[in-house]
Amino acid sequence: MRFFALICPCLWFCSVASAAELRFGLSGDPKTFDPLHVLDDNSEVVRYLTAGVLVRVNRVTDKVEPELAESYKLSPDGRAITFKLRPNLKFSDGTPLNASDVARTLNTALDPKQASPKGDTFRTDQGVPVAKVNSPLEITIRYPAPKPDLERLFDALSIIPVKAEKIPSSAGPFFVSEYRPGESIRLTRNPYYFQKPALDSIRLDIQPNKDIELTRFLRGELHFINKLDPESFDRVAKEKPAAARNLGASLDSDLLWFNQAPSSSVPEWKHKWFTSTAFRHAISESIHRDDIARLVFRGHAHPAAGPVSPANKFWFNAQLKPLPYDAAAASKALASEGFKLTGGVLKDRDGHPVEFSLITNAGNRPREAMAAVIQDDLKKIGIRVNIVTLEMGSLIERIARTAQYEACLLSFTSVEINPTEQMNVWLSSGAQHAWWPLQKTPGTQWEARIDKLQMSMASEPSQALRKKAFDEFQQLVVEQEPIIYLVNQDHLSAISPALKGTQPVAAPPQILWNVGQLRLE
Amino acid sequence: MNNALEFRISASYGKTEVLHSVAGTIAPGEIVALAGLSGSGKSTLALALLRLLHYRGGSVTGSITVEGRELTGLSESAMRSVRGKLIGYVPQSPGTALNERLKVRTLLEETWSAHAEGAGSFGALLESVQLPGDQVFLNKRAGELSTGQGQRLLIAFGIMHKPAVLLADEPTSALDVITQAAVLKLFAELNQKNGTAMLFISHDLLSVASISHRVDILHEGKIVESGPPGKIFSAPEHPFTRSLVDAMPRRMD
Amino acid sequence: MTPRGFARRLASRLVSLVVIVLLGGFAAAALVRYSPGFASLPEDLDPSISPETLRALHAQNEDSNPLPVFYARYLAGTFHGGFGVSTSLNQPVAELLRRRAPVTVRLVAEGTAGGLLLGSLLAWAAVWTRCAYLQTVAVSLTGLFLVVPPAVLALVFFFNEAPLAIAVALAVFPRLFGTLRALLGDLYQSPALLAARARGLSSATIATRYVLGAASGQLIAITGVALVLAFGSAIPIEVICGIPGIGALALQAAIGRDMPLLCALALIITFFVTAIHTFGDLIE
Amino acid sequence: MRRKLASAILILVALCALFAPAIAPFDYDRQFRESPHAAAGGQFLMGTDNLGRDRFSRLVYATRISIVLAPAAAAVSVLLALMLSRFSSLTTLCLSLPWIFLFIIMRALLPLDTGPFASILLTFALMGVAGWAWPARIFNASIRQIRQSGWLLQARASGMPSRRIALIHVWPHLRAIAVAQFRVLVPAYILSEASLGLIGLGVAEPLPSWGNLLAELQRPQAVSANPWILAPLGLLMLVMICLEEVSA
Repeated sequence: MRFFALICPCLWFCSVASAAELRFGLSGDPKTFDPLHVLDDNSEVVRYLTAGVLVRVNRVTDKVEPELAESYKLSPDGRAITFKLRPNLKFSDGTPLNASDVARTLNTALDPKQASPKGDTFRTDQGVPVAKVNSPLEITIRYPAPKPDLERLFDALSIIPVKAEKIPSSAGPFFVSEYRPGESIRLTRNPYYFQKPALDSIRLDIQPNKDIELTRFLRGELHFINKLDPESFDRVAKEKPAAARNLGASLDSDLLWFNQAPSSSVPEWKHKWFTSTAFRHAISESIHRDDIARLVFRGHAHPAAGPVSPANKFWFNAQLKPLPYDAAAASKALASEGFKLTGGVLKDRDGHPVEFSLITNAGNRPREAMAAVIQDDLKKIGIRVNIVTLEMGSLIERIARTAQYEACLLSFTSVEINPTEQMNVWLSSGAQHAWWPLQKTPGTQWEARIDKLQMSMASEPSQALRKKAFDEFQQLVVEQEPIIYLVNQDHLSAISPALKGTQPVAAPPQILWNVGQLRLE
Repeated sequence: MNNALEFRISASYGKTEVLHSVAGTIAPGEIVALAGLSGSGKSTLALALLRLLHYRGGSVTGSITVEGRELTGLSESAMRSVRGKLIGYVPQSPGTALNERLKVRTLLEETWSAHAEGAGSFGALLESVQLPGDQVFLNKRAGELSTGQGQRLLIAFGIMHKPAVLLADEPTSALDVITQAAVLKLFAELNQKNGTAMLFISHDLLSVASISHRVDILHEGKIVESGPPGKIFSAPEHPFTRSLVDAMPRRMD
Repeated sequence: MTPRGFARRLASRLVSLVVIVLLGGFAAAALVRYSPGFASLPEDLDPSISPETLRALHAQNEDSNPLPVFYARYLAGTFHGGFGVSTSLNQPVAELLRRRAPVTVRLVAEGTAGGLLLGSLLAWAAVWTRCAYLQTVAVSLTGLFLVVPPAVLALVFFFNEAPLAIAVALAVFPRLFGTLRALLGDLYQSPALLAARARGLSSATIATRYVLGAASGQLIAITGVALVLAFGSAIPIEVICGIPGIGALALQAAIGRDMPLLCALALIITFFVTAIHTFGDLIE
Repeated sequence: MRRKLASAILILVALCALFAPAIAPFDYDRQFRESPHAAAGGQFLMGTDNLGRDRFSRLVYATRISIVLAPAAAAVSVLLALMLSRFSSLTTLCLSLPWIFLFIIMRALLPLDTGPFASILLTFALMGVAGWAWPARIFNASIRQIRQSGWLLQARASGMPSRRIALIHVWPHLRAIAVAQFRVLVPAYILSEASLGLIGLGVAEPLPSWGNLLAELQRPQAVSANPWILAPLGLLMLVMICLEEVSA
């Protein structure tokens, strides 16, 4: 039978499985195996599993734990860190690893020609760090100015070998032993790693379709699914209750903002509404966040209180509460601003009917549903919303380059707990400054204040003072609402009971962070 | 007075010339038979005279005049008003030349409105080609006609607008002997009644000779001999004409 | 036709084939180049990346040359073996295509063959047998598969572990059925066929000589369209079932505005479609 | 008899579409937020969707949009194909272009405040214009055969204008194929509209269309939870079969 050979190739190898092989799905091919150039999520998963890093942040205790470095010491002035490496470290191809490899890795990351996103996390306004190899097992990295949370940066810096191959050898617990593009990636235990993980190997099946991934999980062919949509989660909860794991609020936020940049596509009168705090607040108040959480996410989401998810326990400003739905108050506030409701249509002082277009990315069903809820909510106070779903490339061009849009519904994904990660969004001059990218100077006092608070976050050595600044910043964002925060989705996972040793957290890489402790039964 | 048709043309398909400066003259009211073997370029000549040869992938050079009017060099739309109006055409086989999906009525009306305004009346025309003019016949589809009926219909199309000259390309080859004779007789009558000049193209020398005033012999793309039928039969000059005449069936007497 | 005439026609056809293929590639390149989002990267929204790095990434990804220059260089590169390096997948295009082509070629070929076979069988049943029952079955089956999205078909087949080529065939055949039936219906009434029957020829001879022979031009045209249709339905099927083929690659390339990959795909697809067309012309 | 039944069904569907506001119990965008994912029966004939919108009402309104626009677009394509099919190289070229980018460009040229209805109108218009190459490729071969025919020559010899020739003589020979192409394009466009939604050119919220109702079928779980999700598929199939019966 010739036809039978065509049964999906991904089913061929399902039958072959070794005893301690962890299997899970990846939504697509990693774009790169070079740890310093990782940008997409799929590459990041492979990078994390193969990463030989000096220290690792324990995602549960939030403590920095030794890995390739058996110890580290911060200098009293907060500018330098000295690592002491374990003896006899080797890459997966057997070549030895010492302090000069660490220095080379850091210098490569910082090389402007490399355009390494990892390098960006090490750069500061005051300059770049300098690595000094003290001995084959000791290295000191020194900044020109104090750098907060310096030791944590090294959690993401995989030490790279001299030979730059397409699939480089690894210094971490696993290395890429087989790559079948479009099909699978096999990671095998690194025999030279200083610790022996319980897993012999890991197979990542490239599986773009979420429904098929779920079916394979339910059949027992995959050990976990890192992120499930609410509908699939409910199905797992029904069919395999022990496997359904709600990891609580994620670090991500769903949000919307108005375009405040001068743009040919926003008429002058609309620009006036969008720059008015009262208008933005009224919109925010008339969106029924509870309904979004309940209908769109089947209850697996919570109204957002501000720019930081409550999952980020340390940095979240606990004083902030989600804005309750109050259409009547919103209408009243709009009326006092000169808006008039006539015949079900809200009009501004000059008689322009209040309507705007809301762009979002196409193909994301929850987001489209969210847009429909917002549309319906705003209709109740007389505002017409025109929903336009755009394909990702066009959407990015509009919000990041041409400013040809009025309002945008999107989500921010946080990879790290540390809030300075989002600095480029909040700084007026930031490239990702959502409501007005690359704004020359802050337009208002509160924007100037946000800039100042952000800058102090980046350089203030005292954590208490940073927290204080950050709390004030959150308060300011909630008051001014340049970005209207809607909900924080729960992170929903499915973990097979056969997979032991998991300590999943809501922050990436949720289930995999302690891959060394994972084992199969 | 001008001749009904005068031509001197060469025709070729690609680089192969199939008609070599073939010339002919047909006086008003004259019937000329053009005889030759299959493949000697007879049908090509008919299409070339109508300037339709490019639809079959050929090209024509030379001159064609109808009643003193030069046709070569006319635009396609000007040619359209010539075809069917100045030059009538009766094609070879009704099996392929009639669009089998259309009704007789439609075909008649369309042929009529190509050169005339208003609704045509076809009773007399159909009668002249000995076809019934009743509704039953008009509502028939072309595919349902017998070959003889089809051929008569094609003749009706050819003479509908009383052209100066009628080109008939093997008009009887698809017919049985009795119908053949009837159709030939019809041509002769039409010639006498309307004074239409005719160019008969046929491989069947004997049948067309009976009604024509003159016979031209076409051989390998050239006219090799021309003369009244009597002379051609009794004293053929060209070797090809001789072989053609010799090959004709004789009456058993 | 003389052999020389045929050779001349072949040569002119081949020249026009090359011209069309080159034009197809250029048109594709132009469409990609001038569509919005060409100059944007997903990283534009990533706040953790510094403006300098972002600029460097853009410089890596964009070919700032004017379109004709880009295309000319691209073609020159093509003659030296490679189709360039895919910007979205970071791999040589030639290697990507080589690795992924077999799955899709097979899926599309089997799907097209199956679709043509199924379509012809049903069309034959509807026309030839004159059996009302069979006609109703044929029409209902076509109606059903005409309206089911290929993606849904793919899912059903995937979950039941059935061959996906059949899903492609099922997506293709209803789109051919009507045309095939019209074609067969025409032939059924043709005098030549009637004459052939009258001469007492066997049905096999009639089917091969008179049906296939008389309709070969149209059949090749239909096959050409069927191939394009099969490729069209292979895209969602591959994407949904996670088959690493050309179809999934094409979608990825489109989303990622991957100019070298898209140009290569346009060149290849235009080549196949034109080649079939040319072949159909030549054998007529 | 069968033909009459088919016409009756088509007329019924058309009437449903025409009088959608009278037939649909609710507005298509009314969100019953207290009853999302409601089962069929009771207040909601076919249940509700995730936002508590009545599926039956949405289907009725979707019919209104799709049943008019898709055939219109298909007719445009077939007409264009008839006119352009003689340019066989152009046809081939158009068959193999990545059309999706043309649509992306069109979307970029379209203002963002284009209403949902105008947007879907444009989408179908574009599909109609862009979709000519498929039928043209099929016509191409037949037309070439017709060009060789004796009757065409005869018609030309009798001096008929070419437009009349095309209309009176050629069309009857192409009709069957044209109708077949038309019938294929109608559902193809209805389905494509859903995929064009992915580049922002489909129907926008809250307007329903057959395309986006059919796209729901891609979630097998949803179908098993409420089989009425299959209703649009059934209805579309019925319409297609009736169309076939009527135009045969």
